Amino acid sequence: MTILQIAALAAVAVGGGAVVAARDPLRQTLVLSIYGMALTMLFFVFQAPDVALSEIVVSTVGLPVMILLALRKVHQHQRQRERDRTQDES
Amino acid sequence: MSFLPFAVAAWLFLAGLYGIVSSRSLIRAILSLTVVQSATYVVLLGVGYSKGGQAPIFADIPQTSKAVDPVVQVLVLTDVVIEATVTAMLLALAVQAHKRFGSLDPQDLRALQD
Amino acid sequence: MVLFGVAAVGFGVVLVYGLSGLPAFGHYHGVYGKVINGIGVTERHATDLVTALNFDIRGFDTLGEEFILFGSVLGVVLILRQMRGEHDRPRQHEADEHTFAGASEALRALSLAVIPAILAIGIYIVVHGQLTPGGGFQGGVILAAGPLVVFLAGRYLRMRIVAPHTLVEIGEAAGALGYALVGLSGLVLAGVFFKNFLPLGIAGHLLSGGQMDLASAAVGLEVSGAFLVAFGEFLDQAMVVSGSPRS
Amino acid sequence: MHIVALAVVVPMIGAAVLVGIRLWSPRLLNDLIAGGVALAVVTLCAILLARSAHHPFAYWMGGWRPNDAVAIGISFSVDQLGAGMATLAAVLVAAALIYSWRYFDGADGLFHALMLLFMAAMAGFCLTGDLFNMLVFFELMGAVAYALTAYRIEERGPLQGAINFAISNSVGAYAIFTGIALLYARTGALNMAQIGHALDGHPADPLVIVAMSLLFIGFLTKAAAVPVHFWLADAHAVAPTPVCVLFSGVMAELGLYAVARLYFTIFAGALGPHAEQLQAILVALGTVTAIWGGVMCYAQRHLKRLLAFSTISHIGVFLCGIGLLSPRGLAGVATWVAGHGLNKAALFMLVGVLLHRFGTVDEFELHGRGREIRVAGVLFGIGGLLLSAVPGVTSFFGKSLLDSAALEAHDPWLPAVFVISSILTGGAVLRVTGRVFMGWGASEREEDVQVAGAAREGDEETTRRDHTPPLMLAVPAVLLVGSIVLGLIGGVVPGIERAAAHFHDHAAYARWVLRGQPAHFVPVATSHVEAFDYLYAAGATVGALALAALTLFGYRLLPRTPSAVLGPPRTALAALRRLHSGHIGDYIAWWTAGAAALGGASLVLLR
Repeated sequence: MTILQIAALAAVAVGGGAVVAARDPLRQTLVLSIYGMALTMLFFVFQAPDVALSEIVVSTVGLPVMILLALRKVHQHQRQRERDRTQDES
Repeated sequence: MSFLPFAVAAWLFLAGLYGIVSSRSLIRAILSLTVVQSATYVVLLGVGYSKGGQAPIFADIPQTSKAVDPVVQVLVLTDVVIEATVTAMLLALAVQAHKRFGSLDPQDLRALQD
Repeated sequence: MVLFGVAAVGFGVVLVYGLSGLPAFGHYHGVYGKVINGIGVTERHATDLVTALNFDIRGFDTLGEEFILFGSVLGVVLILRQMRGEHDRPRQHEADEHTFAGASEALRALSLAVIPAILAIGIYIVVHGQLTPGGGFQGGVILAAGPLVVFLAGRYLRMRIVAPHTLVEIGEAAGALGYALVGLSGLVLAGVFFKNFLPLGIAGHLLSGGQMDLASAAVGLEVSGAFLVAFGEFLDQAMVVSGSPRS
Repeated sequence: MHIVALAVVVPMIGAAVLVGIRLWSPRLLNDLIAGGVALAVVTLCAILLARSAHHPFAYWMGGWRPNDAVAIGISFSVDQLGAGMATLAAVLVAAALIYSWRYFDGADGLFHALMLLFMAAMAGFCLTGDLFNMLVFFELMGAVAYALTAYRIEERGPLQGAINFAISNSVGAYAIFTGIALLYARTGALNMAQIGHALDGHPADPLVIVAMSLLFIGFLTKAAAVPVHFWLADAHAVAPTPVCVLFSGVMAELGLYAVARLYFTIFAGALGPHAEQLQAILVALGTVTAIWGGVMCYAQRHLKRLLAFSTISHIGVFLCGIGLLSPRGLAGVATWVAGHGLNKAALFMLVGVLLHRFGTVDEFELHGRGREIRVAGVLFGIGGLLLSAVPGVTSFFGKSLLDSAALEAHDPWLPAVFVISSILTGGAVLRVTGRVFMGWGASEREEDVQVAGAAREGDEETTRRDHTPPLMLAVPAVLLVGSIVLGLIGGVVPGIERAAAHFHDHAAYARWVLRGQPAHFVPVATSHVEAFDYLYAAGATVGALALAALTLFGYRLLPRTPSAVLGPPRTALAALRRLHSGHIGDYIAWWTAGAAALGGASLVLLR
């Protein structure tokens, strides 16, 4: 096992833990992208360039866009509810 | 040392499960699910790797050179696609659930109870 | 939580116990991979064996995979469809004026200039699947990123013009259908489902590997369509102001 | 036998076409395309069923035949039980599509396309001979099923049900993935026959045992065995009725089919010496599931949830039958699954009729209102009797086979478990028949505190109608007739016994798949139903009737019963209900516990 492989494995182990540990969804999305990068590196050093290419397009283009849009929708919705509530009170 | 990839995989599987169990937000549960899934990538690619092997692409290397197992890579490719699709669908469900329940906390997402 | 703690320890022990039976890392010599590495180039004239497996030898798995993507995107469309009480379309001014904070004119121009490059890379990756890493899936996602950049440049409605719902959805369906038809052509023209029915060409050339190019193109169409449909649905959600009863 | 690929690809093409034209095509065209494709697939599966009767065969995709018994491509390995399951699935999809003709509005092609994909996934899952390909179809089935569960996005129940379903099943799928990786590392193969062949003759070590546990727990998640069953009641109770028909009628059973298929093709050789211990584990799991599901079924007032728990109870019974690991047990399960699938589908359709008419599925709110639709009442009562395996019907023959298989395996108490399950589930449905369609019993649960939350929430229709389309009654009627007579047709039950014996033959499977040798099976002695079986089964039906009657008419006695008698069971039931919390975190904690228990028990007992 080469140093590169060990380093990539360590990065993946830490990254996976960080995704689970992050509490704030926005920060978690960011951590997930970084985790995707770590996985991509791991796939490269495991001699799997096809998989690495897939992982990088999914973890940089595919998922974050959808997660961020979903979060935006949720926040927007939350703000609206709060607005409604303050209107009720006034 | 040669057990390291598989130890990492077991760790990812359990960490992801912990993330789902302890999650107070659906989004966090969904992202933790992708961590569980990434455990399967690590196991599969770890299994197929052979020492000193090249990527199974014979464009620039002679056909007789030693290469890693291509089959597991195809399995992982399928796995990555599944990850993207299942996550997309779960996110859509989460958006819709937030509309109906006004919350993403699994504590509050209970319509049917016994 | 206590239950999970105990269970996780147990499950962890089981997992590690099982995984410890694996051959040591780097010492794997499976017969299947060997056989494939042996026949891929000689019998399929493809230099990227992962693609050869993906679109020919185990092309049937990819059929299932494409339809997982297709079915999930249908699911996203179904789940995010507009219900009564929600506005149909974003209000024109709100949506078109949407910009990411600080998206200056220069940034917009730059983003738009990037698009041709993205599309070129996407197509390159799709058609070189059998030669070098990449193929329909990877290229397809990159292709889907093109119209997305239009949105990042702050033009939501413009993106809708570049990639309208209907067209994208039909493209996706056509891609999925196309991949199924590649398999069916094998049955009709070569006598077995998914059997190669095109000349294999010379290994290393662009049009080598027989049906792989066709399959890869169909997958590229399907994947870029699928991701665009999903992006579009999420975008619509994020842009539409949900109508509460009072507004 | 090229049609074997068509059974999967035709519905896929149909779905793609439906989506491509969905913005223009009228409802009628969608119905015609979907119905036509469904009937075509039924025909294809029936042909496969007939063709594989004596000669199971393998079809290699892309013409990649095995090279010296090393599989290169993906095979569809078609034998009669697999083709039979595919046929059952196709019949139920066709029935559900016909039923939904007059049931839903505004489904604009998406619903039809998803149903066709569901059909393709189930057919592929039953026919494939490749382990990874099986997982691909498992995921396809899952993806489509999550979307269909959430069909009514304006309600809360479907969203919650779909989320719990998707997360639980995805975790199960990742366990399967890991199991496949372990087996691939050991054998270098993905074809089930080849994996099994490679494992033969070696004693099972921890890797093989853990791989088996991971694969089984993954597929049991789909089948909903305790304690990985929690998602099922949430999802099956809220999906649109035509979808419930498929979920309970065949999808859950497919999880068990996979367990049986994997055991007999892959593990039977390696674990053969430990079959008795594995038998104990599976039978224990099945017994707990059968009783748990039965009790929860009886305790429901939300009719769809009641039927969902009855499915869990039956899954438990079937798991016991498979766990006996004998051809006769397998034959009993296969027979019963056929009868149960048609019957459960019909029952869900009848609940759909109530929902369509009255806008609720709450047993007490519907008290006596079902008198308006007598036909439905009669059918529902028949369904309840069939659920208790009344003598002479298909499920009865399955049950008799299971009883004799249990006695052969020296588990004399197992038939009692089957009877308890029959009494509880049959009794619950008969109770509903009495209360809803006859107006018997209490109109509001007087004896009990309000437990069940508003059962109206999560329903798909809330408007009242005064007319029920005859088609909605005709389809369940046909299915019920099928469920009654299937076992009576000459040669069907002996045929299933023969098919089960072939399915059971580990060595022959490897030969006909990998070497293409025609299979030569030893003739099977088929069993006979004795008079005693009739008496015994009649007892179960009488028990179910008595239980229903006791609940309907005996509730007035309750206040006079000393609380010491009622207290403990009530507390236990309340605790059981609390476990079904609807919280996905709890479910995953239970999943982990289930995986740890199955894996741990296997590691300890199978060494």
